[in-house]
Amino acid sequence: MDFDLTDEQRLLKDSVEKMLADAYDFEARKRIVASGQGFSPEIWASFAELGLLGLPFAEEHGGFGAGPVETMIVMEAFGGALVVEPYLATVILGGGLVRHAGSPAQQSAILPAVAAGERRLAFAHAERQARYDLFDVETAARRDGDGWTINGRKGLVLGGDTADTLVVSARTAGASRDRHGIGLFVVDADAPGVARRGYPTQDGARAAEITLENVRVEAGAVLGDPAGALPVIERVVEEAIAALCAEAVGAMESALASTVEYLKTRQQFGTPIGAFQALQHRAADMLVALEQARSMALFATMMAGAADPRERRAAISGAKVQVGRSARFIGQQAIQLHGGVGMTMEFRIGHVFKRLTMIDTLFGDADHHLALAAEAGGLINA
Amino acid sequence: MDFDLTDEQRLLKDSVEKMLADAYDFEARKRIVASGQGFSPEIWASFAELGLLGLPFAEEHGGFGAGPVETMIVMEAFGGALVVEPYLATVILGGGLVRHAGSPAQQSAILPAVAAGERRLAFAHAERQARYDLFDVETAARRDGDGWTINGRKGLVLGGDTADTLVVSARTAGASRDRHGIGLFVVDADAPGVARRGYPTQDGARAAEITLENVRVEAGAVLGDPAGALPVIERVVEEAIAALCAEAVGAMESALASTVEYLKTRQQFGTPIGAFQALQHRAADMLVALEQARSMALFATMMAGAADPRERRAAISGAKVQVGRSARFIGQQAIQLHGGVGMTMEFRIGHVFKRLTMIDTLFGDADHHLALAAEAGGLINA
Amino acid sequence: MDLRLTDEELAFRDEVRAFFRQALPAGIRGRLEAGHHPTRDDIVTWQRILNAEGWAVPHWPVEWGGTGWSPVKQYIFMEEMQMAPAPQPLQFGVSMVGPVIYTFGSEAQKRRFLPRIANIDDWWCQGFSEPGAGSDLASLKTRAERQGDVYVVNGQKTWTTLAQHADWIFCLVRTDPAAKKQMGISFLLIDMKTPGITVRPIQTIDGGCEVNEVFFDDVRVPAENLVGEENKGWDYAKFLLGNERVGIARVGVSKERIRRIKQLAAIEQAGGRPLIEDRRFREKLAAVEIELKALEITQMRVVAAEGKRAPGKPDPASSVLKIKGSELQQATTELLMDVIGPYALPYDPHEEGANEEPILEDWAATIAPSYFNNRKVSIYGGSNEIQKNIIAKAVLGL
Amino acid sequence: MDLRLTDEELAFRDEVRAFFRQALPAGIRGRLEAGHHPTRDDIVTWQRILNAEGWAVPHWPVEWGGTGWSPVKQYIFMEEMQMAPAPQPLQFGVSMVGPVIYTFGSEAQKRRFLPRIANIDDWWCQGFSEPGAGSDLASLKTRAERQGDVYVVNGQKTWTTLAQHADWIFCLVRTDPAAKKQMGISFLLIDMKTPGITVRPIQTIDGGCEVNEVFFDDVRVPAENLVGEENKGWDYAKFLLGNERVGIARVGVSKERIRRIKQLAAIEQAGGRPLIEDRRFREKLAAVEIELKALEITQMRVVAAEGKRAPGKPDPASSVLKIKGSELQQATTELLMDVIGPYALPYDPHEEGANEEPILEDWAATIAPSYFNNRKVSIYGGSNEIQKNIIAKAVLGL
Repeated sequence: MDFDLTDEQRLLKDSVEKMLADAYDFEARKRIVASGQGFSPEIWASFAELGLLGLPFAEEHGGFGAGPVETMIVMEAFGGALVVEPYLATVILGGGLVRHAGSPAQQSAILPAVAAGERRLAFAHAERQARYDLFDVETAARRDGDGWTINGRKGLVLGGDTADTLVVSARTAGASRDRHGIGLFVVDADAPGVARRGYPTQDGARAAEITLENVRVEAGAVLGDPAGALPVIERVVEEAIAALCAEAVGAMESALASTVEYLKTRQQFGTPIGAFQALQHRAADMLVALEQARSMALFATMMAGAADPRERRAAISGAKVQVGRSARFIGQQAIQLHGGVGMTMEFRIGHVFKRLTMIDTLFGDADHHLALAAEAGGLINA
Repeated sequence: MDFDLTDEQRLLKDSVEKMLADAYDFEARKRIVASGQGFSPEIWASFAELGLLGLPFAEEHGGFGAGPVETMIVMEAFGGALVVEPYLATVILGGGLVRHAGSPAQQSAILPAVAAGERRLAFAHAERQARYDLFDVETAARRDGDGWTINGRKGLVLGGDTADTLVVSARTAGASRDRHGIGLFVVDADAPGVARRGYPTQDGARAAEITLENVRVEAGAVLGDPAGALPVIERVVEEAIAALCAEAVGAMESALASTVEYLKTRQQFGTPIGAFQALQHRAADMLVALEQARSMALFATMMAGAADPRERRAAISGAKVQVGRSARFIGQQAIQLHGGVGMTMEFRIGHVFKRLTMIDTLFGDADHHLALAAEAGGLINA
Repeated sequence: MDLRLTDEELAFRDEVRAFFRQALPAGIRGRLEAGHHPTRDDIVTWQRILNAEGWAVPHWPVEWGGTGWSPVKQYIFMEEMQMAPAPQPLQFGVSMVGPVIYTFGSEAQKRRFLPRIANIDDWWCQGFSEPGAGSDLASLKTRAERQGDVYVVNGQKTWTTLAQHADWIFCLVRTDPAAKKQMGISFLLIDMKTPGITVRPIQTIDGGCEVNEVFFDDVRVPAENLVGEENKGWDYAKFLLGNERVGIARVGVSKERIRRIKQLAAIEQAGGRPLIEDRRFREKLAAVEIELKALEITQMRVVAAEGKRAPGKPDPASSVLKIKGSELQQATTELLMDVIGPYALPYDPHEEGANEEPILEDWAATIAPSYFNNRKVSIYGGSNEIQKNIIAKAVLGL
Repeated sequence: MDLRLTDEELAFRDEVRAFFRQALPAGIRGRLEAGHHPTRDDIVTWQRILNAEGWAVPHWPVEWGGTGWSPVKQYIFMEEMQMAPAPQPLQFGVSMVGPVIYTFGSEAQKRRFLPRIANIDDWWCQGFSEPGAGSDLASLKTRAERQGDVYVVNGQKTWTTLAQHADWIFCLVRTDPAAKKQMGISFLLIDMKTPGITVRPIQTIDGGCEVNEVFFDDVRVPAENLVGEENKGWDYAKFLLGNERVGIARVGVSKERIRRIKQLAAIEQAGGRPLIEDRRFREKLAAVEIELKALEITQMRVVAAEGKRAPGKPDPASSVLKIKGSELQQATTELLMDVIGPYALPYDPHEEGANEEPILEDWAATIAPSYFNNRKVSIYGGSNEIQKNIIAKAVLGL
């Protein structure tokens, strides 16, 4: 048992935090959001330079072969700075699918460009009817000579409007809610038949609804087993959940710090409002919620690669529940304690609140994961 | 819409409250509990004298023909004084079953004696496996010539150890969880084959586990339809729930009053602890919870006799949920704010807390009734 | 004691309901049902329909257009309006400055302003809060200096709701800087077209612009626009804030939202079937319905006791209504978040005349903004923390 | 960074677990599994078994019987003991007065008392709280007046846990009444057999008698029983209370209770099938398990940082452990209430040798009393309100 970072990890943490402190203050973020692109090319280049875009990739693919702790460090810093860039979409989701399911040739074709910051990926998976069920896929891929033809609609594709390459899930067999019969396809975002409707998200990032109409791909576009991709999708989504938990911890830390600062400076009735015991206790409750979430984010990080799928699922779902509940409490209380200014776009805290709200809805909210954790038999071995 | 009491109702309220103030302070209650009988003969006689024991019965049966509002008034006062006497068991449950299901002859034979304080009743219904399902009855009544023979085990019979007459539910047809096939039988508590194991309850009252072994009753002992008693059982239990809600409101009021008093007098750090804002806000939260519960107790009282069974069930279950949740919050916080003394038997508040806890478990806890309320389609008509 | 409406009250409810069904324009109803805020025109249109019917200002004295209804009927009217759903009348006029004027104003002020408020010929806004004076309202700093026939006003107000549409603002201003806090404050009516007034919109986290900052730079206000006596403004403000709590629970709004939740949860899918069939969701919903039913009865109890209290003396129990009412408004927006699930994500402000197709159904696009926006209800009008202080002190005597 | 135990730590855990399985008498285990408090004999028996193994006081200095284990190993040992479930060692001796004596006591005191504490030859209790000094401990009034070779003690202590069994009590007493609050307090060891001491049991709402009042009436205490310096007792008390927080989260106790809940919910019926199959119950249970897992990791973080702190300087994060730990102890007793449902009602104290048959299964009869009793855990040892004050001030700087 050991909670210390290695020297390399500490270096990573320091350099990411320094980069963000220098280049990603609230005003800089506003400009990036206002650009309507969902990212800043300069920031993206800095990510590449720091090695963040290839962090979990093998060295031969321009990466560092880093593990979940390194991802946690980066995501927590991103959460603290409210980074909107499609890092999760490109490196964790898209990159993760290629890394875990792709052939050596596919990996070599895609990952080095991602690591270099020259290619952005997106995972086109969710569909309107599926809610949070990863196996609910109606988009269909039909054998077409050597290749495949894909038809369907995908939604909530994070970073989907500016990605260069999409990884699209589509059904090659079975009925729409079967676990078997799902494949993954690498699709050029500009391929004929791909129509993207990009939009801003509630939390300042970008996503897209994507229609695929007779989109034709070659046989080499399939990642792994064309009818057996669900396990790898689940694995990558679990890694994404662990990453989101870390991001949420960073954002919650920032929410608490901002709230405490406000309590110390805002005067009412001739005294800083932080002198009022009811507000002091609220802040203490926020700290307790944060520490519990931090513990579960650590747990998710440690367990994302665990061998036993039942234990892994319970851990990941448990973490998402705790983080979702803590994030809701901390986000809401941060607004409440900031009073009116918390409700304004001019003040940073409202943006933290919105990001925390959206993290809860990504890949299953707290209720959804509570059901999964209960089905998996809970977290305390009886 | 009208929330005022009539003059008669106000008189009833005043006289019950006066009687309890005179004769039922905490010391008097301690003595009654210590007696091991579960009631004081003098207090019971006072109830009879005030007309409380026949309150809902017809005038021809020595009663007042009073409605649910009068019951609410009495039960709220009982809750405030932590009355342990088996009023619910005798008048609401036993009396209610005879009143609603009995023949004129049965009513004349039983109710006047109850009203006069000469006979106490108990409802032997619950069984260990049934939890909160009223239709889960395994005790069996077999036709035996003109009469019936009853075999089985009943539990949690409120006032069952000192009752003169039991109303026993037993299955005459169907399987153990069928809605059809349940009958009600008037059984002398001393009849051969009836074995009672009386015991104190957590909240200072008395109850019994009862074994019936080849207990033989005449045909005239059946209350109503020998295979169709479930609707009347449900109706009487709904009336009992409404009464318990009112009792809980009285107890919660008393818990809040005691807490506020303690906050005003207990000194720490050189000041009454009621000066601390965190504790002030807790007390305010208790008041909100109390007012919400009071509203739902009123609602249950009004709806206990409503014609539409779906609406009635939703209302009663909704009230039990609200009262259960408010009672838990108020009870727990009352102990917390009293600190150490709240944990002691010498101080009254712990007894209020225990009564509130037990009310939640009687006839279905908050979780159970939330499920029922949801099944009934909720309380807000869409 | 009877919680049910009397036959007469039921008949009244049916009459009101029928009128709303027939008189409320479909476009307005549709926008509100989809979770949008009413537009300025929606509010004006609806207020004039009510005024034509004689129902613009039911709670006012009959001589100024009131209906003479009992508190119960007024409550029914308000509930039915919220559930229609119709736009709420602009509170700053009919519930705030109107009662202050007919209670404390001069005859000239009454004749000049009250009919125009009832018909919303003037759009009013409220100038109370300042950057340094929120919960601690009495520490306000905006100055009004008497110079002959005018007051010269300098200072800043904030959180001024819908000031962008306003013709008039009623302000608390400091007229005696030497006096202590609550003393030395006056209540002034100011024409928004007066030179020296600048309105700056504040964008809120839902993307909307409901609130504003209002700056006063040597704004000259005729002395006849002073309400009541100079330096007595704090009394009028307390009277006004007391009235503000009537209907603060917004039970009708939450009930209407429950209705929408049930409709939409019957459409949205979860686990391959309608969400409404999911037991956890239904129990969560039922729990909110139970609290809401309780609150409705709590509110009816306050309303029923209303006739027995001096006007302008709010029931301290109204703090219970504010706390629970705001919690339930927020809880219903959270249930809507549950309904829409992951599709809360797109920000789709859906401006009329936009080129692009909307991303979401109209009702879906308002859900996340409405959740964000409703965080304000536990902050404004005396935050829930302030309400708990009031309960502790005024009700419990702590 | 690795949350998992190292191979060495795992081996240690297995060794400890195996020993507990073999050495813990079945009767004790059975009573604890059924939710009973351990008896005096249970605690003594078990402590002597541990002492024979050399594991009586792992956290003490090695010269006085400590094991020299790392904080992680101590944590594993404590967790395994709670989960066995074995009686907790008597904290007043091994965790409170013991460390005070070996840190601040005289050589004579160390030699006299420490071995007897480790072997529980002396049963210790704690004389801190007084009727007027609870959260505000420093306002205590019990006097000790120096008269030649003795202190004469007069006053009253309360909430003295298990004083009915005690051979010794360590007390905070006021030795300088002129000094202010924290000043003028001394730390005194008092033999409970000294004339003038009266113990009065206080019955708690679960029906038990864990706590007592202790009265001192001209009790003559040899001056050699003063620990450290006169009037420095407050420092020793702060040191002691810091140590008290170690293990305050009682994660192992809650884990053991979760195990029982799962076992019992597989037996109890709800809706005609085992309660554990009810989805609502399972989700409620899972929610508590998640919080408990989080707390376990939070505790491990505190333990891992333990080695880096000065002794007697508790991590302010230990307030988090106290708050969440007590909430979860209470939540697990509420889950047990859910398990037993209506059968929480009978009060069945189940005295040994009683004539009557028990009403309930042994495990069922302890459920409601345990729920009642556990309300204390958010009150004692610094109430959760005090803990939040500490977090606000010491951690957040408010």
